[in-house]
Amino acid sequence: MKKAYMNIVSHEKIARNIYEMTLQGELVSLMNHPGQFVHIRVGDSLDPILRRPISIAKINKEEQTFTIVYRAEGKGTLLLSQKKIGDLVDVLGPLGNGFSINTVPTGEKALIVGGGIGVPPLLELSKQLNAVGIETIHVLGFQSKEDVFYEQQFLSLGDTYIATVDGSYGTEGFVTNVLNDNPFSFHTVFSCGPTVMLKVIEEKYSTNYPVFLSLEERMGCGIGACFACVCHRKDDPTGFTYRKVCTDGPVFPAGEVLI
Amino acid sequence: MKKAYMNIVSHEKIARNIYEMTLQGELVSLMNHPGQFVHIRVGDSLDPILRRPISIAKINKEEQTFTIVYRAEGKGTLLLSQKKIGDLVDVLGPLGNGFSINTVPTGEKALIVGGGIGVPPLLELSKQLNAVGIETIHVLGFQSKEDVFYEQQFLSLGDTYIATVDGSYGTEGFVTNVLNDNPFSFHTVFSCGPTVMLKVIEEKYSTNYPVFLSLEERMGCGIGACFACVCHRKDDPTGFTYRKVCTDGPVFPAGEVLI
Amino acid sequence: MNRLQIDLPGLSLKNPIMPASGCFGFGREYSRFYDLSKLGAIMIKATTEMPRFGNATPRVAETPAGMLNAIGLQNPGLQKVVEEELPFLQQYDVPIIANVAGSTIEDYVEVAKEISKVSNVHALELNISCPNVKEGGIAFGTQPEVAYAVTKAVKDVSEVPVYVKLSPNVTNIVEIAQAIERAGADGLTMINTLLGMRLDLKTAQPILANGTGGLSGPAIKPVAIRMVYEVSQNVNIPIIGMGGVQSAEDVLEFFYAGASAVAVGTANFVDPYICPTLIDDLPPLLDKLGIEHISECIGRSWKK
Amino acid sequence: MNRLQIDLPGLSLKNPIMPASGCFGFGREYSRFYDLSKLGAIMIKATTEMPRFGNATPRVAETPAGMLNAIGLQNPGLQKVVEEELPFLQQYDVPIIANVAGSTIEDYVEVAKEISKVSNVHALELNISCPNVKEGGIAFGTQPEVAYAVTKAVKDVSEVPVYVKLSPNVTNIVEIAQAIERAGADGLTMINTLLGMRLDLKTAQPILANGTGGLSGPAIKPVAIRMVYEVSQNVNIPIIGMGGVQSAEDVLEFFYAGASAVAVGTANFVDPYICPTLIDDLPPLLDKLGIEHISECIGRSWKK
Ligand SMILES: Cc1cc2nc3c(=O)[nH]c(=O)nc-3n(C[C@H](O)[C@H](O)[C@H](O)COP(=O)(O)OP(=O)(O)OC[C@H]3O[C@@H](n4cnc5c(N)ncnc54)[C@H](O)[C@@H]3O)c2cc1C
Ligand SMILES: Cc1cc2nc3c(=O)[nH]c(=O)nc-3n(C[C@H](O)[C@H](O)[C@H](O)COP(=O)(O)OP(=O)(O)OC[C@H]3O[C@@H](n4cnc5c(N)ncnc54)[C@H](O)[C@@H]3O)c2cc1C
Ligand SMILES: Cc1cc2nc3c(=O)[nH]c(=O)nc-3n(C[C@H](O)[C@H](O)[C@H](O)COP(=O)(O)O)c2cc1C
Ligand SMILES: Cc1cc2nc3c(=O)[nH]c(=O)nc-3n(C[C@H](O)[C@H](O)[C@H](O)COP(=O)(O)O)c2cc1C
Ligand code: FES
Ligand code: FES
Repeated sequence: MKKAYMNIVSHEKIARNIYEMTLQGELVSLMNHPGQFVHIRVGDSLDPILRRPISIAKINKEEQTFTIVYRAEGKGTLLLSQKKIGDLVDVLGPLGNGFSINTVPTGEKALIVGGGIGVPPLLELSKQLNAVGIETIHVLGFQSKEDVFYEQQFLSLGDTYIATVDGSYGTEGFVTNVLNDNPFSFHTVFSCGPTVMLKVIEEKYSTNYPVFLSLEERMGCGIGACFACVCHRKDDPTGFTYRKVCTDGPVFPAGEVLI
Repeated sequence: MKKAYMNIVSHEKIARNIYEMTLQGELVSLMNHPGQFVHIRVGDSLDPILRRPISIAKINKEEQTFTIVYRAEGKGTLLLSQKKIGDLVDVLGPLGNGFSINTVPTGEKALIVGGGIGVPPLLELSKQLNAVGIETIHVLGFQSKEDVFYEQQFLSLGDTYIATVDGSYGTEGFVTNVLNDNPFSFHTVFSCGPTVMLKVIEEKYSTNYPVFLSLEERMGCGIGACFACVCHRKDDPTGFTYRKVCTDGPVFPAGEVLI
Repeated sequence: MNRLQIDLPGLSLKNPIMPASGCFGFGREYSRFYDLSKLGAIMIKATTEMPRFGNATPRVAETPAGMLNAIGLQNPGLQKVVEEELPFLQQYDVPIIANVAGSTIEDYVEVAKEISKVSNVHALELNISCPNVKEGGIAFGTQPEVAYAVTKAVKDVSEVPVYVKLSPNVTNIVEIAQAIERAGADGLTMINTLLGMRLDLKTAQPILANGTGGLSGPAIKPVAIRMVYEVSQNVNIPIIGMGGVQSAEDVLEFFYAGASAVAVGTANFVDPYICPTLIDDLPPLLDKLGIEHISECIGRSWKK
Repeated sequence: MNRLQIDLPGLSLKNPIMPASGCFGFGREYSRFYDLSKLGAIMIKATTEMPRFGNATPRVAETPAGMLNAIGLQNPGLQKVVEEELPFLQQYDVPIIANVAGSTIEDYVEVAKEISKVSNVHALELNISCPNVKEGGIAFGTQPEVAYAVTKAVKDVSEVPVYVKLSPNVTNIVEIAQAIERAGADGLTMINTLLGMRLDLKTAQPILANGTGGLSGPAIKPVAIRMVYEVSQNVNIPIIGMGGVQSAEDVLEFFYAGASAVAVGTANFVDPYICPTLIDDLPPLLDKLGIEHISECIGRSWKK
């Protein structure tokens, strides 16, 4: 965990309002776990003032680069989208625990379910799983055809199913439509995406499979100091025990926290 | 008076912390009087929020360009100095009355006295005076050798004397040292620079010559609506009559306002 | 149907956007940029009985996402406003809200009585919240009893509905709003500026000649929204909201909080065209959000 | 001579920079970035008698040049703070200022009594200004008599000097500061956050689950400076200033206004290294301004 100015080596739009940015610098040597995130300052101005948490989508140790994929929607991400190759970006990271790939026994399969802007961290996860010989099945949900990204990259790692809400591409509906229609066999489930989706995944699989969910929460510090991002533990839903999404998470085993 | 995004066609450092920027756009067609200024937004962010008043230093109608010269010192001007050729700048102007070149009868001479960042508007003034056949004498004061700019441009228009406070270039001391040492003959005095300098000029010349002084005041709107930039009239120093620097000025005949 | 039309006591607003007092002079300057008839209304600069010069300069200073001002109610005085400024505005099809200030209750009464007779003045805005004058101003706006007294005295003489402008520099703004409502006010305008200060790094002295000044601009918007939200749920008179508005989204945020119209101050200095721009930006924004008429937004954050 | 050394009741500060309460947890996280012994002091997260979970999330929202928070005093409770957090901080050569909160005067007294016995706690900071809890908090900080009572009760039991943290959400902050001084407080810390709110454009609901939150960051600096300026001239106890500090220049502005030390809150989230950076930036800035010792800056805006 460090703070550094990193150099933009590539930056392009890869889907509707979706940008992929690759940054270079020594910080990459600290990045290991898929599902970890960085906390990014989009400019030097006081407006906006807070950093933006964005997941690490790819790590390339040799080239000392890592990649993020983000949706340019609000003030901060819109400003980020205006940055050019060669510009420096103030990055704090890597933060959070990330997915643990050791939970899947050799020879077993992993089911990877992503929704929208939750998809990016799953790419590095899938890569690392495949690198240790674990097969992956990918089910990815988007709003519409224009929003789909990384399909080819996932395809090169394993079977990949796309669902779009409006049916303009792949299966019509949600990732659950794909999951209900296909009798996949797997050992562990990994998921990242909108909270509603995570809830469904938890309900559907957590009794029979190990399930790991990556949560989102509005953050202040991103490093565990401000108590902005806490959630209740599932076994103490109204008590005062808690987990911090920024440091205890963003990845939790299903059943650990109340989502 | 209009608001427009104008294109930066050149931008360079011409002295210590002093930048010259040339902007292109239709707004230039409205610019006529030397001593007028523009109100510039240095960025789209809310920080800083206010515009910056900067004098017009050169007008080029043919190329639809105008030039400003500014000192990058505070938050806004430092941001402005980072802009690159091709960037757009939000310009409101031209504002203020400007110097009236008609006040000098044909065949007479004008004495032009500038201090530091008050020098730029005097260049366009001198050009316009010379264009109608009025000879100009220029006395320009700076802190030090590194701060001197536009000497050649003024030299090409008339006799030019430089004073530096530390004596590292030209006459040691203030513009008054030059003025006291040289028995210039002239009809009208034009001056722009620090308030202390303007006061001295007013005292020294206003009884015997027409004197025009360009004032500075912190501004809100720049267009006469907010009453931020008012000053007392000299003939009513504690009353409620007033002049607005942004619209009644920034140029005032000596004796009109209390400086 | 005009989906931006809002009707308030004394004011038939073709849209709910108006420049805030003190940030638009008496309209002359902005009339060179656009047709003032486009505006919902105009809140003119504070008017006092006698002309005032205001405070020494510097009168403005910049702060993060905001600015401080200490103009000190400079204005040409009641007579000149009535004889020169208001007649100029007659040529526009726009209701005027006259901002009334003074050092004593009698001052307020005097100005209110006369200015409310002018035909294009459709409402008064009692400025009992100016932080930049030694006497009167904010002193009237921080104690419920005093706010009650001045409101009542003005209501008695005014020929048009009376709105009272609240100061945010108080512990309990609801209490003051309710006192003003009890005194018979027809509406509230809020918020005036927060008292603030900046010191110069080199001299250590205040940048404003007056020492302190009023903080305005986006920096204060969260405070304004909170106050409109609190007050609107506790009074039955309409609120014209303000404080940091600079986009159509901000306008809706004030409506959601409980405002029925919005005034724009500091943003006029950033962009002289801001008011017409907001007016033009509102209908597409309503479309995007599926809102038919802007009045549906009033108090939406707390209405069931 | 250490030109940044400042001595205050209970506190020998090697420099006047300390993280503000609630923005630094109990130091563990930031200890991974730098050696906490560099700091002048540490104001730890508010501690209550019993553990608290705080408010529902979202607990933070962004605003122009600032942020809103409604954490709601989440903390592990007195016992855990005394047994686990404070011992962790023992390894650093840095005085701890313990931020004390509660719902009743008895709560404050209980926490103060116990926590003030811990050896590295050199002072208490009474948080009577938290805007984000239903009971206690700000209610204690907005009425002079109540502020007096809680201060006095705590002073009676505390083994270390007591600083009281003022709320800016008041009409007359000087009156409250003076009541607290009369009650025997050793110092003041100011300001806590301004009450604010943000509403979501689509849902019209507050972004914070708690509805309102506390506004912090550069946006509030002008208000903080004004209040430190007013209070410092009317009390004889030292002030630790805060509100939007993010540069060495800001530190001096607080000193000029009348503060004797400065706390840094929100800026820690922007840059985790901000406190050591400010400490390093101060000496060159003093050089540039020709100031020998930072204590010369205290109250320079108003001292003759
Ligand atoms: C651990 C984690 C990983 C994430 N990874 C990605 C990613 O890889 N790609 C991506 O596009 N998005 C990701 N997000 C969401 C991303 O942080 C928000 O979309 C982004 O902060 C919105 O900023 P803005 O400037 O567009 O919006 P604004 O509206 O300007 O944001 C205002 C404030 O709210 C916060 N905020 C708004 N939406 C969210 C949100 N959904 N989650 C957390 N904070 C929010 C912002 O950080 C900021 O503080 C992640 C969030 C978390 C918590
Ligand atoms: C009519 C007029 C013409 C000017 N022409 C020039 C010029 O040609 N070149 C040039 O370099 N400067 C000129 N100035 C001064 C210039 O406006 C200030 O130097 C500039 O605004 C400082 O901004 P900043 O971002 O560097 O400082 P900051 O400290 O960030 O400024 C903070 C605020 O104070 C205001 N301010 C600070 N200093 C001054 C000042 N001296 N006068 C007015 N407002 C100030 C800023 O506009 C801003 O609102 C002129 C000023 C006026 C009034
Ligand atoms: C330069 C300036 C002058 C002002 N003068 C007045 C005034 O005369 N009367 C008044 O009631 N409010 C006055 N105000 C306050 C504004 O009307 C408004 O309440 C405040 O600025 C908040 O809105 P904003 O953030 O959009 O500027 C003034 C504000 C500014 C910035
Ligand atoms: C996330 C957050 C949590 C806070 N928690 C506390 C707290 O527990 N106790 C307290 O006295 N102040 C608390 N504060 C207020 C700060 O200590 C400080 O007074 C305020 O934020 C102003 O300083 P700043 O602008 O530098 O942040 C908190 C502020 C923030 C932003
Ligand atoms: S974001 Fe601060 S504790 Fe998680
Ligand atoms: S700057 Fe607004 S009146 Fe001159």
